[in-house]
Amino acid sequence: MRQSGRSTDVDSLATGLARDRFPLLARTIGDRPLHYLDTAATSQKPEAVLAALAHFYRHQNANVHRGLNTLAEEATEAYERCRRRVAGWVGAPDAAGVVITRGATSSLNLLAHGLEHLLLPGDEILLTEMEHHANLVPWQMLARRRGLQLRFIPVRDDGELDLDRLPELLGERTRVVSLVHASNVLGTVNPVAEVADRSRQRGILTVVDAAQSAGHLPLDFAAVGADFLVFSAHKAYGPMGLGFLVARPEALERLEPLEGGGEMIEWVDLESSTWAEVPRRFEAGTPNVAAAAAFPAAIDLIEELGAPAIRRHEAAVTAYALDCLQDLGGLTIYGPADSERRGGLVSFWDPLVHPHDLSTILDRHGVVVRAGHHCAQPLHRRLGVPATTRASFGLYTRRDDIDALIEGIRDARKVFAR
Amino acid sequence: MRQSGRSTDVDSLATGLARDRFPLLARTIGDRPLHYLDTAATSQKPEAVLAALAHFYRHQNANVHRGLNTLAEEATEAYERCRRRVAGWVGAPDAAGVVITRGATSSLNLLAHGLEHLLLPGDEILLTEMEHHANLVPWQMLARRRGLQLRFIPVRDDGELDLDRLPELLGERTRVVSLVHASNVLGTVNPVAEVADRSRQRGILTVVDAAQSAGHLPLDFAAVGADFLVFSAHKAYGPMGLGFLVARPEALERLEPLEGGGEMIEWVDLESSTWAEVPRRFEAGTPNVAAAAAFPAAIDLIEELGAPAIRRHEAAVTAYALDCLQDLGGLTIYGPADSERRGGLVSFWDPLVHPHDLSTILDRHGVVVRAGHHCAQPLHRRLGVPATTRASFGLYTRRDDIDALIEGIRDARKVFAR
Amino acid sequence: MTEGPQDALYREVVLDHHRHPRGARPLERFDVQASGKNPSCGDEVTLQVAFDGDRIAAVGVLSQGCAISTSSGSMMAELVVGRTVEEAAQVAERFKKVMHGDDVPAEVDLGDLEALTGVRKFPVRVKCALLPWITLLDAILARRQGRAASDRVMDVTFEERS
Amino acid sequence: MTEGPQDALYREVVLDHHRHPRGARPLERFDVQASGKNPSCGDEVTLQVAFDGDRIAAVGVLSQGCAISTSSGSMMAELVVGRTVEEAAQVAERFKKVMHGDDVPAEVDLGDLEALTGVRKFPVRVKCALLPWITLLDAILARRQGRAASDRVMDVTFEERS
Ligand SMILES: Cc1ncc(COP(=O)(O)O)c(C=O)c1O
Ligand SMILES: Cc1ncc(COP(=O)(O)O)c(C=O)c1O
Repeated sequence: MRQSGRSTDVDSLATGLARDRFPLLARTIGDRPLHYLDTAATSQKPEAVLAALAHFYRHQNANVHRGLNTLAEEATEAYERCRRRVAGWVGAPDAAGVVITRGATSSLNLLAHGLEHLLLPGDEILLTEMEHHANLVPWQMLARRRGLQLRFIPVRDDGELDLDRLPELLGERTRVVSLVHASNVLGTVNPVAEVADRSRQRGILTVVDAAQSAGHLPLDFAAVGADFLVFSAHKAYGPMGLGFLVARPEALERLEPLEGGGEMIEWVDLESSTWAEVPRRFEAGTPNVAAAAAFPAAIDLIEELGAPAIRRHEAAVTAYALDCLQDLGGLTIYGPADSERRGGLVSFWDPLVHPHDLSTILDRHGVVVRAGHHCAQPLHRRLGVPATTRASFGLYTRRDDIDALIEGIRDARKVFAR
Repeated sequence: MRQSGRSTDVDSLATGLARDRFPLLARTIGDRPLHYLDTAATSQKPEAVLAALAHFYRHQNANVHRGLNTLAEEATEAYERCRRRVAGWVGAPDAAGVVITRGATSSLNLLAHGLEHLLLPGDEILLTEMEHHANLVPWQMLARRRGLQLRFIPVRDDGELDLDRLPELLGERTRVVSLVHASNVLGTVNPVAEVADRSRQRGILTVVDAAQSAGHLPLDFAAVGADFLVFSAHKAYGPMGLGFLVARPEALERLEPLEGGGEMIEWVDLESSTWAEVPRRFEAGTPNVAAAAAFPAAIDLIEELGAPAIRRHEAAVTAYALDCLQDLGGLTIYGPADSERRGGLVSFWDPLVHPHDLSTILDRHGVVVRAGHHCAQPLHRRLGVPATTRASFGLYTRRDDIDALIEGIRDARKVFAR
Repeated sequence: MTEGPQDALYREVVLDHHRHPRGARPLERFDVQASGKNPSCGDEVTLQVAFDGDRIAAVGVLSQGCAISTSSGSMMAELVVGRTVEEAAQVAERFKKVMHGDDVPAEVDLGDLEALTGVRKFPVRVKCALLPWITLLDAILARRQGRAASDRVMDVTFEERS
Repeated sequence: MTEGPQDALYREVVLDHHRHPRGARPLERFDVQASGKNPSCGDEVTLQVAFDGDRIAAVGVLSQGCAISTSSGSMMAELVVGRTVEEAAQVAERFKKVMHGDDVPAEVDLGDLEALTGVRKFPVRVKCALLPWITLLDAILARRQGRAASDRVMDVTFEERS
């Protein structure tokens, strides 16, 4: 049941939010204006983030922590400020629980290795059928190393998780539950707080993959009640090469470090070493200080606009897109029908035009979408299609981006109907 | 014996090379001009790298490989161009042998995990006493996981490796030799080609840590004859959050991937997956495309100036610094006396002023050095000091940076002699 | 809503092959069966090849995928049946070179395949166009080695460029 | 060569403590021995504390490190001998707060320690200044728990701010 749609426009639908602060959106593809509908793959960056990045390299560039001088201290402060800002932004109780990584994928691999020593052969890890490969393959590798069983919460035909199965899936041997907050294919927003709550009652650790929700949905680590939360900066209007693992410091204490090297140690002998405190223990080597220095500018923007306003805007764009795609007819649209129950993206299958052909033709219209399995091959097998076309939205997306998408699909259908 | 020195100035000593292209070098510390002598920790970035970074984010920002549109294709091309440029620059036989990582530390951890399945309890790994923690701790972790023995090539009192010990250290069970090309404390340039040659004869894999040599010494992977070579972009005038593992593609084939996720897979089922071809197999998740797009601008600069000219310049700066420090009297200066046998840095111990006090006082002079163990605690124990002060140089370093350092040391001594 | 840009890639010849793919039926009798997959998009092709001595007598092209891969497979069926194995391999090699943007003598005639060269801009789509041809080369290799079947998964970034 | 900048940090009082450290000798008799290390720079301090009921009767401060840590240890020897354990702990806590840049009532008198507040700009150096004091708190804790020794390694980034 569609609740909102063309009729429930919020004001921002026509203009996007803060769109003029994103320089790349002014570019063209051939002679067409760009319509960027691939924010779920990576978001565009506001001017303020680029300025902060340039400022760092022009004025503060130095390595962190090891320095006893003004420059290194400014760089260290910029780096640690990012940690504090992220903690405050996502509602983490303590900045010492925020590990700075190179992205969500690295955060999840850090976890899958870090928990290994706590698990025994036969233990179970519960995932879902809608996971991105980043929240699947690291656990498969762990399962193989350690002789574990993977279990999966099924996806219902309406795109929601079948949580009725949860009691039977949360078994005696279940040690970890890891699930996506907002699916990068279905859009489904999962009830992560509920899952975390039911897991905690049984002493099971919960991991939330917030790669698609950070910067898009209001996020509150403490309220979710999970043990670990991961996301990438680059999908939340920040720079590439930066991500986070958020936890309580005590939870981090339980993890073994994955990478060894400088900065993560305390005492090093030739034969053995001891680790530094958390979170430094997980940050071997020179971090991406420049990216960390720049990301707070993205958080500033998100907080300036307000997470609820961004959410309302993306829901309005999604409702409009769902309506328009529905009107085209003949498409299979995946995920919840209600835009309130989903993040800012729509994936679909057009039996008349293969997703690859569609995305090539859309490119001629200046419309950037993604076609493929979106790093979720098992989910696509569940859906029964080799690939889908995905349009995904950000705070800057506006009605004419969707209109151009629809026009492009019409054109593609014309081409293939000739 | 000092070969060069104040008398053998090259022309560039007075001006530095291309110094005006590095915007940060124009900043001040308090009311003093900056004298940046910490390039071994991280180099400053030329304008062209910053411009390339900004250009990427303003015009090409997209995720790579998965895209079927102009934008994603431009981003992919920028990313793959970096791989090709690095291959060409370091003399790698095939771009498919270049893995893009987040830094030298990550590259070394990738190796230490990737080789694990080839090693048996009791096998030996040969390192040196002068390794950076990044080339020590990952092997310690591997040794503990796998029951291996670590062996170490000793450092002689003149700062050179004691290669006379090599025949006895390269034993029956030695499987891997990993050593630094240019020491980040002693400056020593190790004869890596010779070590690689002697290892290869016994079927032992050789890893070269080129973190301090890439961008500073001429580098030729094929000529070195090692199996693996690692370095970070940020020490070679490139952006942070980017590094490389260079090998022949066949050598990469032997490694197991460390991280799982998107892009590194071929087919993914819920229970198991197969890996993509090398090098993609080792690049799980969204890479730092922006940094990769920008790094070739640093290579351009290095090639424009010419690796031999950069080397000559850094050797001249080093000779000048060695002379001046020697003239001060009372200092213990570490590493080879001959500037031709060392990279562009000098570490020393002043019994009159603790390194931390010295670096604080130098900061008031605008002079940025590093004080501490430089992520080489075992080497410092070998040297018998808790910490050293290190001045390190780049292509932009010039005589007045060294003069300011000397003036600062004099001032510190005056303070402590009061 | 304005008219979409005239599309240089989806020319009539391509669409015609896509809509009416030649050789798109299983063979009753064949010597080699080779299949290829492109995991990045799910394109799959299975080739059945019947040889008559040194010549390709018949090809069955069973495609599942986008218009580029199905039309490329269809064009292949038209181009190679009746040719010697040597000639077919040459066409495949030339097409690979052209699609990879390498210099190829102008006199090389690729027939309808020329219409597919517009995808060179998108390496992922180049894979689509090449999938049937690389699978054909696999079939030829299998024949030479006396095998009856072959299987291959294509990689997106680093393909066999040799 | 010009004269160096007048250094606000290395004031005469600091240098005097550094050159002539108070209490820098092993005690013949002590109740608790506590040591602390700062791995990032190699600073080490070993404290020997003799108690007289609730009071600190004597302190031996065996420092190895930079001028900031040795002078801070020397100032400590001057400040805490003769005070109650409670008073000494209060000075330590206040000094920690001041060094971390927290607001502290102006009336709090830290004596010579005020001269060390110039290092607040450099957290690594803050560690140097705090090392003897945090080690003292460890010694007091050990005393309360009836232990005779304690050992601690300080972390650079996330120290005990509570
Ligand atoms: C010799 C050596 N190896 C490895 C590293 C680690 O490099 P990164 O911190 O960029 O990973 C460094 C830099 O500190 C180094 O000097
Ligand atoms: C749901 C989800 N999880 C994890 C990831 C991995 O993020 P990254 O590639 O930035 O590591 C993505 C992004 O593709 C995602 O959509």
